[in-house]
Amino acid sequence: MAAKKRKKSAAPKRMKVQAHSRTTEFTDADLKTVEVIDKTAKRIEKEINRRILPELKFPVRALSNVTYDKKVGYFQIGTGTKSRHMSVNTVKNFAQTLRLMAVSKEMVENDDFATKREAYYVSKNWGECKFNEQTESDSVMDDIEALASREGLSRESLRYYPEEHGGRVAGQLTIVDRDKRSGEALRIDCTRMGTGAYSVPHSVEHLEFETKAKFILVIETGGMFGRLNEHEFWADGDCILVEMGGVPTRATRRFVRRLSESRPRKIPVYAFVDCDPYGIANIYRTLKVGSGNAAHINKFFCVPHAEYLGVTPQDIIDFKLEDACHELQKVDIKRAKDALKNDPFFMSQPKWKKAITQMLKTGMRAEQQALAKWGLNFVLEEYLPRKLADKASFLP
Amino acid sequence: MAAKKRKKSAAPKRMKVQAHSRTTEFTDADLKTVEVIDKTAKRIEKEINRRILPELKFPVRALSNVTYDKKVGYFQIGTGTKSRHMSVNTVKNFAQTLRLMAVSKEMVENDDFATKREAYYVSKNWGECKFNEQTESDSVMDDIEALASREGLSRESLRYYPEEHGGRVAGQLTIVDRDKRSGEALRIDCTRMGTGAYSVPHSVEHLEFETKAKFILVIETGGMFGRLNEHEFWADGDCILVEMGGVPTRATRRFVRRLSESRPRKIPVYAFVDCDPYGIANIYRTLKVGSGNAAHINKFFCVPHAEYLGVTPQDIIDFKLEDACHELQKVDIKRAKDALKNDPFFMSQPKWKKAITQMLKTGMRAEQQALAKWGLNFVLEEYLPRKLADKASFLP
Amino acid sequence: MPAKDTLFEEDAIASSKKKPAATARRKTADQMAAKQRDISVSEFFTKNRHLLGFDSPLKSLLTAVKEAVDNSLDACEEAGIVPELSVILEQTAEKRFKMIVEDNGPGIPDTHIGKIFGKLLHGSKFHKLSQSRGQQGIGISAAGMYGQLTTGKPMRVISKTGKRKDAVEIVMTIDTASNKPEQHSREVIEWDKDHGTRIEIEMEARYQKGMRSIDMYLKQTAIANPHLTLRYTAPGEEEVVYARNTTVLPPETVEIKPHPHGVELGRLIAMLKDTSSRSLQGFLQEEFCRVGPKVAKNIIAAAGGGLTEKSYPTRIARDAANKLHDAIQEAKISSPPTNCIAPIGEELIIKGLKKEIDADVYIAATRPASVYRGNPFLIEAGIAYGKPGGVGLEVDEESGRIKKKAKVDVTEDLVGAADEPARLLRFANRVPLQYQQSACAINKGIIGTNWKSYGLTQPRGSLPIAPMVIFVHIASVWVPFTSESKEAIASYEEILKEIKLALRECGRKLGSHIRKQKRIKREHDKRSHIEKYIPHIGIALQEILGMSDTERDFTTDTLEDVLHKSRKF
Amino acid sequence: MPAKDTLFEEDAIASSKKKPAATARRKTADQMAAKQRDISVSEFFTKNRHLLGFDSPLKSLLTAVKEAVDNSLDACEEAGIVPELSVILEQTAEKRFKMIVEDNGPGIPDTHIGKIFGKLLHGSKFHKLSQSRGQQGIGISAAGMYGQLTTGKPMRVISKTGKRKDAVEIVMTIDTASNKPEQHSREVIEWDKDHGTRIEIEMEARYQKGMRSIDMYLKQTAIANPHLTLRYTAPGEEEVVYARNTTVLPPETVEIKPHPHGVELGRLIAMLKDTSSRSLQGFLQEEFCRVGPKVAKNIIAAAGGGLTEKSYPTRIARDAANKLHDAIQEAKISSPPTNCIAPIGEELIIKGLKKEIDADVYIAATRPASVYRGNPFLIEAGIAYGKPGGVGLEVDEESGRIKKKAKVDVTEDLVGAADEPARLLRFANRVPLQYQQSACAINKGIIGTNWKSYGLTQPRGSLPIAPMVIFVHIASVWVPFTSESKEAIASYEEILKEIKLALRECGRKLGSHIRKQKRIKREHDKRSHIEKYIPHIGIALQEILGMSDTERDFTTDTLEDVLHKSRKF
Repeated sequence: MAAKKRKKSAAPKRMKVQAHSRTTEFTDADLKTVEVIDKTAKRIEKEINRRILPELKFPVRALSNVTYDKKVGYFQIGTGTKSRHMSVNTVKNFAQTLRLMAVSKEMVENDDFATKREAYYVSKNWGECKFNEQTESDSVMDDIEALASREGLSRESLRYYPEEHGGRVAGQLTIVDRDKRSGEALRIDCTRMGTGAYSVPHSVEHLEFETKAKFILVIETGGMFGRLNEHEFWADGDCILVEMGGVPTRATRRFVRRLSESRPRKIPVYAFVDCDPYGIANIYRTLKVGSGNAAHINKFFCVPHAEYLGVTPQDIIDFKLEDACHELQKVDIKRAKDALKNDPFFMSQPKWKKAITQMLKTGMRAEQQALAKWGLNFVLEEYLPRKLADKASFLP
Repeated sequence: MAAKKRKKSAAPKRMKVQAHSRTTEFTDADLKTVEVIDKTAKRIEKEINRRILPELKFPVRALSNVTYDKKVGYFQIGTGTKSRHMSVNTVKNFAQTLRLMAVSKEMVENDDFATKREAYYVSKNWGECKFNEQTESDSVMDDIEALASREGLSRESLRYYPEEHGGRVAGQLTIVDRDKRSGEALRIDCTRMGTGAYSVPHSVEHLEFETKAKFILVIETGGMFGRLNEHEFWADGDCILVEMGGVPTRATRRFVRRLSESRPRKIPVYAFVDCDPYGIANIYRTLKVGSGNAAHINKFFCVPHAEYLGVTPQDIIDFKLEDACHELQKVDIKRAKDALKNDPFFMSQPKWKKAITQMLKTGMRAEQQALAKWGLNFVLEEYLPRKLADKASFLP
Repeated sequence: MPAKDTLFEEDAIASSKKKPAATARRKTADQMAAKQRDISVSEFFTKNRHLLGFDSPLKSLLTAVKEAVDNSLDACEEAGIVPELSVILEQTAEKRFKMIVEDNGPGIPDTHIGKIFGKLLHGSKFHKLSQSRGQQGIGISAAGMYGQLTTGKPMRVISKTGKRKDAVEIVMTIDTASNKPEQHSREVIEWDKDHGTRIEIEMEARYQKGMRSIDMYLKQTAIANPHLTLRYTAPGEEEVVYARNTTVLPPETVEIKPHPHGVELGRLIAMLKDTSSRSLQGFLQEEFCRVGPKVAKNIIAAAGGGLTEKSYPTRIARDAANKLHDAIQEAKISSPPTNCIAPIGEELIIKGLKKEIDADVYIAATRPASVYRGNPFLIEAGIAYGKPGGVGLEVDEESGRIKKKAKVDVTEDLVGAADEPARLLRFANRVPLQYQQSACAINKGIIGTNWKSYGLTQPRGSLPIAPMVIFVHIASVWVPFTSESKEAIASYEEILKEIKLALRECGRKLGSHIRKQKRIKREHDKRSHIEKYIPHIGIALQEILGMSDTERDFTTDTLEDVLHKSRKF
Repeated sequence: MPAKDTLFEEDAIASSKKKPAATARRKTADQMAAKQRDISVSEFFTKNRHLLGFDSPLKSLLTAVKEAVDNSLDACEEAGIVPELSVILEQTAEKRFKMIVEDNGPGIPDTHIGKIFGKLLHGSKFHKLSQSRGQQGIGISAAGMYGQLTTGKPMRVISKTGKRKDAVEIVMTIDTASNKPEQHSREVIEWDKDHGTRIEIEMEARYQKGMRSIDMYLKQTAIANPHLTLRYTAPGEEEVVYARNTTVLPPETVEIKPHPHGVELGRLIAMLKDTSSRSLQGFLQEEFCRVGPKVAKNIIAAAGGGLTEKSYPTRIARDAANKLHDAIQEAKISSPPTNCIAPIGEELIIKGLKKEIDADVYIAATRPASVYRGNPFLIEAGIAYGKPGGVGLEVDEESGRIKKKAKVDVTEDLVGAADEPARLLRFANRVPLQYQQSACAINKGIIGTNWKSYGLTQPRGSLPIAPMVIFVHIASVWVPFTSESKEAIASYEEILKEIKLALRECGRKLGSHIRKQKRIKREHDKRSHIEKYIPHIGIALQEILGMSDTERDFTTDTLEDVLHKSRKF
């Protein structure tokens, strides 16, 4: 019997995305994606048949092609474009780019998706054209993403999702999703998750939101999220809690962005992270203005109206946390100095310059949990109410 | 105004757990916890007043005091006990142990909890008795946990929760939680989470379950969980999906354990992980039999009736995944050999011995995602149905 | 006895009652002076034999073979004979070997045999400024002395100076106390050679293969001396023959006078005092090389201090000599003549390398002569690059893993693997250097050369990583070794510079070879690239645009054609 | 001319038409032999002066000072005079220094001055088997030769052998061609000393401070010779005085005969031939140390081969000598007498260390004598541990960070910081060794010692990390240096073993000191421990059990009492 099985498994020869056939309607993004892919392929075919060596144009993804405009509020990719001409050296890259685009089109048509890792494995059926390392397929995907971003499409529109899923959500929010098979609306009430929480999916483009919350509190650590959720801080504060778990994933950032813009007037977003250069210059900065080396996607993912609630360097003094602090490490100091000297976002914000300078001077960093020094629930009974009552103490 | 603020913050002097006063009833575990702490403190006080140097007794947490009994199905802590007598060298440790126990009692009384990190910060208000590093407080906590485990109490009963939260859940399951303030029952239907999912909280002791699922599929990677969830595999398979995200956290393991035992007849648990020594000897082994160096908690956390669905070394051949495999690295080979030579669980299972030997012989490992070589949805259309139809191909 | 000292002695007694002996031993200056004695050079080196390379049984055997072979080669070349040598090693006891070296050289008149083999610091080459292998007149006598010291056995020398002359066998030892030979027997014997010398020494020794073995030494000697035929019998093995592939002897070198640059002040003063010249001008022209009337006049004018062309050399005061010395250092003087140095030459280096090393490409460069401390010297370098049989890595067919080839004897296969450091062959006056590589100027010169610019890998401060043998030869009338055991070249700035220049010349040629190889490989890769990937562009376009197979094939054919054509420009 | 060679020569012409000169140069054996000449030792070492430590201007000055100071100390001690030396360095030109060394030694009769300072390989110490600083009779003459070579200036020697004798000043150079002194002038002068010698040499040189400086050399000399008073004037600086803190001279050493173990076969045969003993038994007893009638008889019996006690030494054949040699090696013979070696002694090592190094604890160990290659030697070691002023690390008050103290001159503050490797002071016969530390047996012995077991940190294959100075002295009748420049001790197994044993003795004492320190610290920690933590036990019990403050205080007081009492047992 085992022998019989083995025979059966010999069947598949060529990769074919065999998803459930699509039941849902094509979204605008879907139509746009198919259009962009078709347009690109068509142009290439035409050029070849006119005996012209085809080319692909990508935005330059270097820091030199990144701008920060205080008014826009996030790192933007510039107009710099690089052309990749078909040549002996680029033919492999061309083939892989086009094949990944073909897979993308097929996934849209089947309403399917692939993680970056899966896309890498899909190529294993391409013979000589396959990727040898996931870094190779990631890099080609970054190119396609950059190309599509020019047309207002994100990688998620292309149906390539990152491996990492999003953070957790609880509070004054109902999320409206749709059952993939029946098309029925699914309403998820985030006040009714108990001690658990709603976990953000890979892609959030299709979600709709119903909320009257006053603000969204994005929280660095799972531990702090757990405390605020179990004590139903969202009820007292009339807010939505989102856990980032370190530097927020694309899905979490996009979720916060879409959620905060789901009402005519944007919902305020307050970040509550550790008072250290990593919390400030990596976690908060990424949430708010995105990152310089992925500038082509920031327009989808960053939350330019986010504000920094705390912990601020001044909080350490105001809440007497000095003896629950740790010394800044070399890497911290380097990161802080780098922010002051090279980061256009911090450089454009005098308040941040002052705060970071203050941190460097005292040489101290404090975690969110340091507030537990004054009692486990000091954070929700004292700290957050006092901070929320004085928004002037926030940093931009 | 800022000056005024600072004055206000100078108030708290002695740590006090100032939680919302308890609204819920004391559970049996809560009563037992208070009893154990009181009993211990009482005994110590008595001994001191009789001018006897008090002692604390802990189960020995060394591998030498761990047994594996195939019938029990998990690593158990033995009867080895170490006494810690009060002496000049141990006085600090005694003080810290007792203070952490006092905090524990206070948290039970207030229905509160602390992460390990928070507990570390709470100590910052203990003056000279404070912990200097979290490793110190973790180690004292491990001692208390071991002591309490003798009485059938887990660390969660003591109200110390790990930082890491649990994995995600979707499928044929309704979770019943309770609103902390109103005591109202909250019913969370995991078939109605859309592309999102239910996220397991730090502590799951209070959860109840309603389910008719045929089995629980625990999945190694978030990417695979996302695929099976979005395609509603739980509907076709009539099952519950649980994401582990690598080695499962305590909360996830406890969740699966409690869920699988929530019906009179245990719900089968099938593990779907990468076919590599890490997936087998770390992820699956931890899920099923626990770990040797935390044997005192295994009785709460492991899932002894779990089975290994795949990917098995034989699957690589049966499903022709050879060219989507990677070579075993040195560390893989070491880990596999170690399992064969030193791990009482694998050593007691001839099928596992054969499978691991096979893997070592071919020198190949395969990820779950490698199945994408045959198409993105091959895993749910071909692989899982065929495997589920032939449970003899599972490994114990 | 001065009062002060007595006082000290009393103190001494007071403070160390346990050592009363301290007072009883005073010696006077006369007593002490009377004990001063001369020390014989042989005694000195017997006690300090490690200075001469006889520190261990393993190294001693190599040193002895080297000294004998070097002497034979020098003698043959000086006599204009194309050398034919035989080296035989025989094990005579557990820790004893007998070394027999025989040549077809001019032979040694039997009256001289004793001094040549039985007296340290006796030789023909020390006082000449000309290139030869041996230099100090110590080597072979020291080997005999070591043999005698460790086995008690005398050495045996046979020599014959011509067809009609007698072959004489002499058995002798060295009297170390007087540094004089002691002849045990002298016999006329039958010898089937027209002329030549044979030396036999038995000694405590150990024999081993490897990079520092006698085998390696002889192989390297064969490389640096392509005119030499050498028969070698290792202990318990068959004879192997390194056959010559040229009969051209190295050009004869002539003696030269010292070059003015680098003559120290003290030496200059001594020369002024000893000269037979009667004018300063004459002195400069006659006692130095490269000094003509014009240069001499310039020097004297620059010196000033009352010196004129006619100053009488022996009457020049020290201050004036000092000024003269300064002026000499400043003066522009051409490099010393090169006819005192015999380079191997680029052609013969390549012949030598080809003869003994299998490689893909051979390169050589000979630099013009230069000078350090008044001694002319010359650097030449050679490279054997690439491994015709592959670079020592092969792929295991079953596992697909790269595995190293089994190691072969380094003497058999000198070119290392692609991931190993280049191997060095160091030579001083055609003599291989095998020890103390890291202390040697040649090693430093190679490390100090930027091999990356020639397309090789080179970790910081290390030898380049490549399947490559680097040959460097320093030829000089006086090779500056770091120690008397002649193992490493001292790092004089001028020498280091020349080594680097020679390597740079080789490196440039190597670089263009490597670039060419890479170009060929790239060209091949590109062709197969096109054939591999264009079909996939077809598949992708077909999938996206829903083309028919015919449309697809037309497009791919067109693309292939256009792409191939584009490469012509 | 033999036919065969002619053939070769024709080949040679045929194959290298460009080099017709190749045929014109043939020399005969007689012509070649006629050119053999003796080489003077001075000539040899002039060309190879790097072998003697004169490789650079920096090192040459140090070497010259060393040679002069060593000779002075040897002379004083041999004459039983507590030494008082003065060393003066004067800069005379940009690259020139004059060295002046003066002692209160016995002086040198003026007829001997020439040979002692103007002839290499002339000395009183070479033929003796006894301990002294100088050994080879090369050093000071080489310094003079170097001065003469680089500046052209002669050396100046003043000597006076007693109160009533004349002080004589001699100006002289060395004739290198003949290795003979050349006296320029001799004058009787006034000198305000009862006896002593003064030497002045001017040379090309450079002066620098640091671990390898002359300053460091003199400081170390003061440590190893606590009976020496030394006045030192560095170039352009004030005089500093290293004052003696003992007047005990090192015990006088006696000459010894060779020890039988380690006498090589060849040497044995030579001794058998040269002896005046008329029986083998007599020979063994008279020519060697530690051989009495019983040992001699045992050796002869073990040798066999027809040898008897009465065998006539000069008639013993080589085979029999061979057996005799084997038997000697096997025989059990006591270690050589130690009176040929003068250890500094544990007491004086500690005095010396205390005098010049500030530390917390001083330890010393002197081993019994041992033997390598027939030469007795003895190892002693010392340790200065700890830094009274702190370990070189201090805490910045503002930032709370640890920062290193500003570096001070190593000569001022020898003990390093707590995170630096221990510093080594190496001595051979009381002479400091400053170069080639890594090649030295002392370094290897320290690395090979397990310092971890004495409570120190020690990275694998490295020196221990500690605020510590390690002193190691080898005293021997013949110190085996790795080169003639006397910079590193050769790693004979026996020597390494003794070094390790001496270090182990010191290490054990150091270990118990460190343990004691730790114990004191622990004791203090424990007391404060109890006071710190017991109140917290009270707080916890009160919180859990809801005790009153009185109950709580009663419990904590009881606990504190019980706990303090428990510590008595």
